Amino acid sequence: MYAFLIPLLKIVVVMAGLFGAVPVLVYFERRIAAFIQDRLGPNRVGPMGLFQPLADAIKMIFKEDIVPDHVDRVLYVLAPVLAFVPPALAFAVIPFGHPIRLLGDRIDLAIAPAGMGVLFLLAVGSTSVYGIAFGGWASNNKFSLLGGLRSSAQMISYEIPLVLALVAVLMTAGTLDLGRIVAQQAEFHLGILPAWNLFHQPIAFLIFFIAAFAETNRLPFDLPECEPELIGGYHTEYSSMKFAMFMMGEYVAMISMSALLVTFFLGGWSFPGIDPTSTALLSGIASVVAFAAKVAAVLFVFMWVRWTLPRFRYDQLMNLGWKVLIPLALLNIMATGVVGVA
Amino acid sequence: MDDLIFTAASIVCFLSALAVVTRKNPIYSAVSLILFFGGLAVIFLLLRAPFVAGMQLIVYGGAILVLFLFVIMLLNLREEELGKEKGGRFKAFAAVAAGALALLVIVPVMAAETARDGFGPLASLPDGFGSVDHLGLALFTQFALPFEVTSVLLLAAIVGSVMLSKKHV
Amino acid sequence: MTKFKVNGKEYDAPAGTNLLQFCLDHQIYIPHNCYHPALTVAGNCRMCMVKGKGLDLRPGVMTSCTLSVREPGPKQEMLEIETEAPEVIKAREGVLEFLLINHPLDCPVCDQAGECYLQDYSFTYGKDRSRFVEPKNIRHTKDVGDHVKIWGNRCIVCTRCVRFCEEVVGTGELAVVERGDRNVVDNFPGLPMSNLMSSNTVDICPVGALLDKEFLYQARVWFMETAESVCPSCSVGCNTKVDTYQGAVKRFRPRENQAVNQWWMCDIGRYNHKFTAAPDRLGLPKRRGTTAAGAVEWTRCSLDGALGDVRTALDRVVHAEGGAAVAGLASAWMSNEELWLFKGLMADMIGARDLGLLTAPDGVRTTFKKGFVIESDRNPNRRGAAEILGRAAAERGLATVLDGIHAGRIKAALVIGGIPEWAPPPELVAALRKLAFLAVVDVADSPLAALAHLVIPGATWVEKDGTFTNAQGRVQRFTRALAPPGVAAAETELLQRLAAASAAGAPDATGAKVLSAQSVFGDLAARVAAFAGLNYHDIGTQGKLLAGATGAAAAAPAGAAASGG
Amino acid sequence: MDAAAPHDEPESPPAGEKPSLSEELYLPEILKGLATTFKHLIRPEKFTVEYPEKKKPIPQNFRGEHALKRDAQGRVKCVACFLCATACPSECIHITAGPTPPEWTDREKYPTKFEIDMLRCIYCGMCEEACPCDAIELTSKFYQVSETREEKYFGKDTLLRQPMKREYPDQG
Repeated sequence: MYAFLIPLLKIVVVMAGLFGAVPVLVYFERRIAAFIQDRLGPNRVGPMGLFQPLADAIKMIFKEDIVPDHVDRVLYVLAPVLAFVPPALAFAVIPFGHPIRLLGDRIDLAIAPAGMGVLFLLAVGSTSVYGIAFGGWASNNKFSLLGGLRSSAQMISYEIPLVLALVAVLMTAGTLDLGRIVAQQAEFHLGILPAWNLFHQPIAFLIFFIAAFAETNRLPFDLPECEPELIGGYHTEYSSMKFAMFMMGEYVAMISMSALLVTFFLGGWSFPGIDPTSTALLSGIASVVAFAAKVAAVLFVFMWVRWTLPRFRYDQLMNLGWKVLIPLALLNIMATGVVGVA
Repeated sequence: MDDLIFTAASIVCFLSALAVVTRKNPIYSAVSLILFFGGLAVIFLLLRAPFVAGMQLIVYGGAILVLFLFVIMLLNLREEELGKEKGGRFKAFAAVAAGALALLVIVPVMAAETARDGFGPLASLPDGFGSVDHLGLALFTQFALPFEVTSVLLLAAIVGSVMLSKKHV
Repeated sequence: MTKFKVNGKEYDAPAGTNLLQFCLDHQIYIPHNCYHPALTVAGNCRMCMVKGKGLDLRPGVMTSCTLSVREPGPKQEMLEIETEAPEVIKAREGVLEFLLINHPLDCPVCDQAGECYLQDYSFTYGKDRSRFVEPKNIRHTKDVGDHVKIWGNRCIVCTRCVRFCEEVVGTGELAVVERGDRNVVDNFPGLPMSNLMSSNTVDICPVGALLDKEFLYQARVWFMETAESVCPSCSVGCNTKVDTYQGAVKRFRPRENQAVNQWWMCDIGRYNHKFTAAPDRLGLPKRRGTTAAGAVEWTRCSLDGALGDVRTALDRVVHAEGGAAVAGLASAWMSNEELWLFKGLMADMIGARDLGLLTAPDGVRTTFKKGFVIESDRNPNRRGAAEILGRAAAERGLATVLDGIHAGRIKAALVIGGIPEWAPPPELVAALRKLAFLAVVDVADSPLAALAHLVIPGATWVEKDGTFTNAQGRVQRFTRALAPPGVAAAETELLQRLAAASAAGAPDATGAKVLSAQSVFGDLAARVAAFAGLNYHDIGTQGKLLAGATGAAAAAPAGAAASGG
Repeated sequence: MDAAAPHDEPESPPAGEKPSLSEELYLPEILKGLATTFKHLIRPEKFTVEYPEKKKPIPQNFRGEHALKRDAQGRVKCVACFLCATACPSECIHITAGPTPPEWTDREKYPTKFEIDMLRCIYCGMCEEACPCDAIELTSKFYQVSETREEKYFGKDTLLRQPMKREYPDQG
């Protein structure tokens, strides 16, 4: 009974944190966008507009849920779910704190600490394209279809450099266990410099970072839904909560990607001052806070970049992916191998 | 627990595989195929082969089927373009052919398995079976030649398709 | 023929031809106010200045309306004029400046704006400001007749109206009173301009001095749409223009046709349009029923349903009791095409034996000094009805039908072609009341419609295309200026859909292909001897005479007016 | 430039300056851009005018809702000449003219009805230009809210009630 309760509790806490973060992110996205453009942004609902996401959510819930006549109903309804579930699933294996000992039991601060965690991430990540592709096709609308197809092509293309970048990291780490990857990064070089993979694998970090933007369809790679060309892209025909689920899927994907980036390159939950070998509750909480803070910082960069860079053209996007990132990632793997052998 | 999961995964696999060949709309066939690969990945996991399971999803579920869908969606066949159902004779022939193919798989498996002590538990596996290290070692030592030959074959296929699709070289 | 030159180009014309009229007829425009081809030349507006030489003319500019073509004497040069020479332009500018001295600058509120000679000339020859600083003369604004009001300030004393009343009407109510710069048109004391042609003075007034009291402030002329039509108010068939604005008839104007109405139309016809926008116009078919209490109750129904029911009812009576039990009454207000379709439907398809013609009662025949006539026959197409339905049916058909009803022989009837604002004779009402089935196609809720079991809305002549045959035997076209109200349709369409409604009674008449008036007229011309050789297109704007018609029965032909043009 | 390029790359840079190495690498330039946007992010002054509380001054020649002007005696100035309706490109002015009451000695024609379909109006101001009596004017009123379409069909009363340009409180 007790053994069953702990994972359940972890699931509830993590998912609640995840979904709770989405409206906060929406709020910050709007405020940051406004500030960067010398505007004020939402500041009417509640103090400093803090209840704006609540108003948005209520609006979304009460909007009429339209299913157009000409759509393929099964896939049309399935698509928002598929867009939303895979990014959320990724959190199943991400360690968000070091293990703690509670009531005499050792508890890993990850929902399912699996030895093959990276494989699981990649498998789940590879299915995230379907939500958008189905949404685009099922809408039975040429703009949606084009958006969906662009998105699938973009995601497959950028998945390759993403995985190749990770391969280099895995080569240095020598394991597929995310917990161990993080634990390795908790050490220090020369006593001060944290042993983050960012410093071991700067090129892999850069490739992963760029590919992460493309994988989450964020600007400057938001071609599947670029308004001047495709109206709304794959979610043109969606309304109400179905539309909201696409939006939430996008933000959850952003959080997952940031979490992965933090886990693989920025030392995960580790932070100078936190003893990785400790199993104390307080230290555990500190590690969770460190993890969240890092993720938040990466999320800020996501937004910051969005309001700085213009959108790529589709051929430029493909050129960057296939002609620059993939060869670069392959070279990186080779270099890593050579250094590792030497 | 394993039996329960295996039963569920097999049912999913069976039904989705059936749907792949019975759906008229190719999109639904492809969707069913994705579902089938999902079930297959679960069965691989049960067989203590997580790497193969992962690859199953990443390569087949995530990449190849997306390309399938790409083509189907771009063609975007409408009801009338799909044409009429083929006649009963064609279907009967297809069923017979499929049955024969199934026998080709089932008979050797049954023969091989019953030659040993039936469907026993997978307890007797060596430690680390199916892990990346294990697989990597096997591929790059014992099976290095077949592995490299296969990669050359794939390379030839890639070069060939590029040749075919380019109008003038 | 005499040779002369205009702007260096040589022309030929009979001696005595008015030079201004000749230039106007040959696309050489010379501005003019007081000249009108129907009236004697007054030469008082001084706008039609040209530079002339030759003959015994003194050098300089002179009015072209007073010049006529003459053979030069033995020592004289050929007559030669220039219409756009610099001194001519200067003279016109000067004249215009004088005309505008006392003319108010009230174009925005003047109803003539848009069709005002003075406005046009000011645009071409006027200065943008007046050099005249003294206060303008104020003259009277008053009613001068039943339909006409004068704004003395705007009058340029061209005397067109005075000459019109004198020469064309022969009553001479108007005169120029006062002297010098206080000159203005007025009627003789105690003699209001109440002749039946008085409203024509509004048309010929070149400025906004004489205006129509009924059209006053109704619409700006540039907003109106114009259709060429024919007046139905008497059998002369004056050619008219129908001006409409925002889907309503605003005014009628005469259209020149020397063989019929010269330039004019009478006040009776001109003001006979109010029924087109009357509140009792029918827009939807209606069916008579009875309430539980026994009172009459009308229910609206669809046009298809009503037409199908009419056809079914008539066919049923013919089937049960033979063609003698069904009668059809058309009116002399229907076009030739409608009468032809009516005859085809009732006599040939349904098999009715008796057809009759309804006519508006006769009025008084009036002849004016210069030959313009108002006929006593107040129907536009009695001649056409006689040719198409046959003389017997047109003259005695109605009596036969009434007798048949009273004798109990006729059980059902179709009455079509409502005469607007017409009081049907009591004996007709009494007879129709006896019928087992009566269908009425009318434009308004008339006494006849009140008797009907089914009422179908028709169109007035401004709402459809067609031809009338006037008393001379001249076939003249009128064109659609407006859409009929509601689902009402031209009788040509209603009759064709009645014909298409199946005899079995299925109320489906929607799919029927409806021929245009032009096509129906083609059929008519091919099948009725009197119309042989006529063609809808060739009728044109001036009409064509029936085969064998002399054209003598109406207005005196243009002979009397020929001196003008 | 090689005129006979076998295929033209869409992203080929325009003839002229060759991009420098840092521009070709993108990354330094992107970082520069990020620095710029960050400066704006932390910049305190913003351009937003918080509308209902603060209002921007409306320029003198702003074209808002129409007003019909009154003369010294408070009567409508319009003489129903239809020139505004004639000039109107969207045909949204509907006037019905009529003779003035007998006590109006200065003119004989005035609008018995004067309606503007504000939903059709494009606020071009041609009516104002065309008016010979300066009777119609486009005011500075721009907050045009109504709950029904009928309310946007302004009649003579509504138009006569509109504030005049110079009386408008927001006028600087």
